[in-house]
Amino acid sequence: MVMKKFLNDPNDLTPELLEGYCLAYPDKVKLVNDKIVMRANPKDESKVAVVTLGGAGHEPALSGYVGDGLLDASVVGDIFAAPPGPKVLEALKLLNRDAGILLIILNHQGDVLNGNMALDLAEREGIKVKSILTHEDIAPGTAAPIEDRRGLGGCIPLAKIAGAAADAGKSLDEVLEIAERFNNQMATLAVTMKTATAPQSGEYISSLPDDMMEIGMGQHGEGGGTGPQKIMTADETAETMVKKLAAAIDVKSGDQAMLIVNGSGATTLMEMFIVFRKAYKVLEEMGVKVAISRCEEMLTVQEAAGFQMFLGKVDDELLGYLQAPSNAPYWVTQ
Amino acid sequence: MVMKKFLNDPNDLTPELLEGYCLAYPDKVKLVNDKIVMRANPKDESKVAVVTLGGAGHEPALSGYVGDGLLDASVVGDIFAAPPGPKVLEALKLLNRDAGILLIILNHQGDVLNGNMALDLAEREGIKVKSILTHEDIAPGTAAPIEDRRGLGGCIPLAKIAGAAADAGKSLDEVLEIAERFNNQMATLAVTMKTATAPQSGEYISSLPDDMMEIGMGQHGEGGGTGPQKIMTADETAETMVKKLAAAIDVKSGDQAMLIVNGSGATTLMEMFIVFRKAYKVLEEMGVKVAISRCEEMLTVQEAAGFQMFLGKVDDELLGYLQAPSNAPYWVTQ
Amino acid sequence: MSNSLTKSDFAAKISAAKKKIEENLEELNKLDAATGDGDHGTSIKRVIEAADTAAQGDASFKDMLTNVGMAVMSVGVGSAGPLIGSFFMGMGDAVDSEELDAAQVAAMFHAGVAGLQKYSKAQIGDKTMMDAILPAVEAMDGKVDIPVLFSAAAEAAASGAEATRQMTAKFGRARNLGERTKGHMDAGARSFSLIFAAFAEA
Amino acid sequence: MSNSLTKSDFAAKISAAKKKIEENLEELNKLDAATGDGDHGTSIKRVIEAADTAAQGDASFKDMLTNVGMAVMSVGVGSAGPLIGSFFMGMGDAVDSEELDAAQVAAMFHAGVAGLQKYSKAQIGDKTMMDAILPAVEAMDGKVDIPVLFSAAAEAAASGAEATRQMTAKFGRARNLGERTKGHMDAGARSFSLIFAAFAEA
Ligand SMILES: Nc1ncnc2c1ncn2[C@@H]1O[C@H](COP(=O)(O)OP(=O)(O)O)[C@@H](O)[C@H]1O
Ligand SMILES: Nc1ncnc2c1ncn2[C@@H]1O[C@H](COP(=O)(O)OP(=O)(O)O)[C@@H](O)[C@H]1O
Ligand SMILES: [Mg+2]
Ligand SMILES: [Mg+2]
Ligand SMILES: [Mg+2]
Ligand SMILES: [Mg+2]
Repeated sequence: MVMKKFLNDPNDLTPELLEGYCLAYPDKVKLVNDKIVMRANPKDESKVAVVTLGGAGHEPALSGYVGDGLLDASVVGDIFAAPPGPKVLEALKLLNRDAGILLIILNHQGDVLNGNMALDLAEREGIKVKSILTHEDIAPGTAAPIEDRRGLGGCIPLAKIAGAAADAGKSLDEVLEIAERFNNQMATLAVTMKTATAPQSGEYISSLPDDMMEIGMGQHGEGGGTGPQKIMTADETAETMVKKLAAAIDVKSGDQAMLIVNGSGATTLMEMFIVFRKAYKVLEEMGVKVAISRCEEMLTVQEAAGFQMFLGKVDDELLGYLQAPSNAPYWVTQ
Repeated sequence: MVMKKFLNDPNDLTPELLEGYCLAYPDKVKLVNDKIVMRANPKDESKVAVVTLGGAGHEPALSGYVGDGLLDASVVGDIFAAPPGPKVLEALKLLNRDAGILLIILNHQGDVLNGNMALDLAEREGIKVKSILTHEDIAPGTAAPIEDRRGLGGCIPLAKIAGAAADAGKSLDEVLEIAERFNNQMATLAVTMKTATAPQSGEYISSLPDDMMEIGMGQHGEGGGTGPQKIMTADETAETMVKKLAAAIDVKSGDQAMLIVNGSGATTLMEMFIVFRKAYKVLEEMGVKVAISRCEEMLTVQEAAGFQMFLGKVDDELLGYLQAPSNAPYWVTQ
Repeated sequence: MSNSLTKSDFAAKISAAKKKIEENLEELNKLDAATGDGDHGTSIKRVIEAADTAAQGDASFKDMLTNVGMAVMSVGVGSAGPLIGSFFMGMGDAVDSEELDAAQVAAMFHAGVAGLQKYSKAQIGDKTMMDAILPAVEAMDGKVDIPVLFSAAAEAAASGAEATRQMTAKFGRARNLGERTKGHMDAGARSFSLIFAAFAEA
Repeated sequence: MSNSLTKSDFAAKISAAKKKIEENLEELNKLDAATGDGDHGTSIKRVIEAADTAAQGDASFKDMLTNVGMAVMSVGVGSAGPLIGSFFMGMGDAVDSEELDAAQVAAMFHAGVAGLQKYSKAQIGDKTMMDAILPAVEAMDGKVDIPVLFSAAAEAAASGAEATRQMTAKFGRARNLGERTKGHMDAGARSFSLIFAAFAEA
């Protein structure tokens, strides 16, 4: 079957999308060495740089979050594939500075292997770099071993916090400490209604019967969830998910939180607002204050229908970083 | 068949989505009289207010563009249906001021009928209001009667310009003159690969064979295009569309333009970047400078696959308004 | 039924129309799906329900019509609200007593058409509700017997709606489909053939 | 083939492996689709092509292996790059001459496994490429004849891959599917059974 996508040669997907992206926002981002998206206006070398890596195909993540107050660079792999360790090393070399670099790695084996290889290589070259591993997926339960807890969209608010702290002049250890604090009190859960097509092959990634949805699917359509279940209403879905998230990070009455409904691709913003509404109300009943929120497509899975719901506990310092000015193409704060 | 959407009672769609939206961005927008989205921080009454109206189901349009530097209010109808004239009148009454109000009406019969009715009623009440009709669809050709040229996503950059001019203190006549200038030099063309489901009924809106796309479909899946054609590559699609747009507004070497690729719903940002890339290059070859651009979902058609390509000629004044600070949830400029 | 039309007679006709529209909801949505966006059944149902509710109060006949008009306009279903709302509002302009004879009923409907035409430029042959409404109201002219008047209107509306099958849409969403609308009956015309049929039966 | 292995012998084996992988591309993608994301065929093809290209230059045997390792690591295909890259890099650590006897070949592959194990904690039974690689390398021990060494390795890799059908995945994307992976052969193990088969045939 012909794919219902606007594409040229499938082999050119990643270079073309990166070129288009940087042409669309040339005052904010530029493409370096083919696969490294960097700020168009690099910040002062006296400040810690924040870098991440990950496969393409999840737009706007991750490169959409490169910009003032957020990431300094994103190292991009092919569709759904981690970039090679040597490419990550190139970015670390470009940003090498006495203040140091924080490398954000999402817990997916390819990202971890290539990220760790880059860290090994960087160490040999005397580059000052520390890493943080996001693994906030709660689908396998919070007691599950770290290997089972994938890094989902939570890397984005975490990058916002790290980026803002770095831009504010915090040291590498401080940035890491602040980001780790958030890392330990954030959680994401995904739900899928329709799986997507892999844009290179045109093959469906996994599948779901017509009247089924699945909570807990990974962001490449791989499983990990509770298995297919009958489609629930928006309110039931939101309530089920937000309660699991709240339990996972143990938010309680009086706490402040960040709530994100992050669309997977085909799910409309209309639906996301309806889901957000219920999740907000459940938290409100629990006495949890939603202090900051976003409802949009942040980390997508091609044209999959579904969303990731994110909940993170915040204190005034974390909230300050989340609200700080930023000028990445897909996260602008005045 | 069960709809693959997160919904509750289909009758509550619009109130629920509006409530969710305003809960997600409470520092920016608030819901008044059930169906009117207004700025959370109203601007000074000495300045012209800018208002628009339209059906829900196109999120983030139109209410996503209410905020500082952009719209003062959006009057929302049910899914794909214009709000009633008396509801539009309510918004005009709430914003009544000596400086006057500009009402932006998209050229769709329901919007025009209800907008005109509101204008009639407002006139009787002595409210100072003028209107502007957007009709930048070039699918039927630029020589077609105005009734055939629908108002598509171009209303959003136009609202940005009007909002920025109003916030800058321009008079109603000046705001209208500036907005009309842009109105006369902007053009949009839509392309559809997959049609969407109407969220109340679960029915497909129109349909397209598996290997077909259609250029020129309206934003509710109604026709108006050149008929179904074989799916083209991203580059062919972009080139065909941008050339038609450039011819329609007669941009020439040395001109500056705004270029937008506005996703319809299921089409990925990845694809939009690839399309943007080619459109940019075609303009570049023509000597046209893309001075400002956006690549994102602005005015959607549920989970339709496709996009609207927008091209507008800009001068330094218009560009200044497009780049001016704004703080609407879905269009933030520092 | 006596040979005069009171407010409550007309309210009863509106109730009958509501019932008929509800019975034919699916068909109307399907007709609109073929040439528009598939919501006309749902829209006209909401319009006629709003009209029915507004017709119940104890206002004068004239005010009842104005109330119905405003209620319909406020329904918020795209084009149908303002169009049909101005039809009822217009009717109100011509009514000044509580009991109308056949000539006054015809005059009331003509005034409705005048109200509607303030907002719609559609003519006979443009494949809209006008193709049912205009012949129906024409057919009322010269009638002295009210049941006969309504039967004539119903018949004219039915054949007017039938005739839209051969037409190319010139208004509304269907306009964008142009020639492709041929062969489908217009949804709005079908609604008014149902409404006038109910008026005749009630 | 003589009873020693030179750089060009090994380069020829890599070329043969490339050919075999290309012939089985579809099958490998399908296997990965059942338990992962369906790209393993495409990935391993790019890996082995990069290895083949890097094996051509006129470096020493040792440097050739390091070059192959770096080239494979730079391919950018998710997990396969660093895993297989460190396998070849590791091999390079054990090679110091231009002609290896059977014991040295076995040592080279053991060093490859050591390199790989710096990055992978997967054991026999975890349903990964390790289930083909580890038995294949074990089977090389004690062999004196190089063709016999490679045949034994190929046989062990094939039955190791076959055995993955009964296993539950513990690593990679497949891990998320847990019990649902049972019944499918692991794609990476199948790749290495093909690669060792090609090594034996060339
Ligand atoms: N300008 C017009 N004048 C009269 N009737 C119209 C006009 N435009 C549309 N109609 C009628 O409205 C019907 C469609 O109504 P409906 O589906 O409720 O509205 P919408 O087009 O907003 O979805 C058409 O079938 C046609 O009969
Ligand atoms: N930690 C690991 N150690 C060894 N082999 C692994 C490991 N993780 C995955 N594999 C192998 O990799 C194969 C999948 O490769 P591939 O599809 O190319 O990578 P990806 O999972 O990044 O899409 C699996 O079939 C398995 O054999
Ligand atoms: Mg989308
Ligand atoms: Mg409608
Ligand atoms: Mg309709
Ligand atoms: Mg794979």
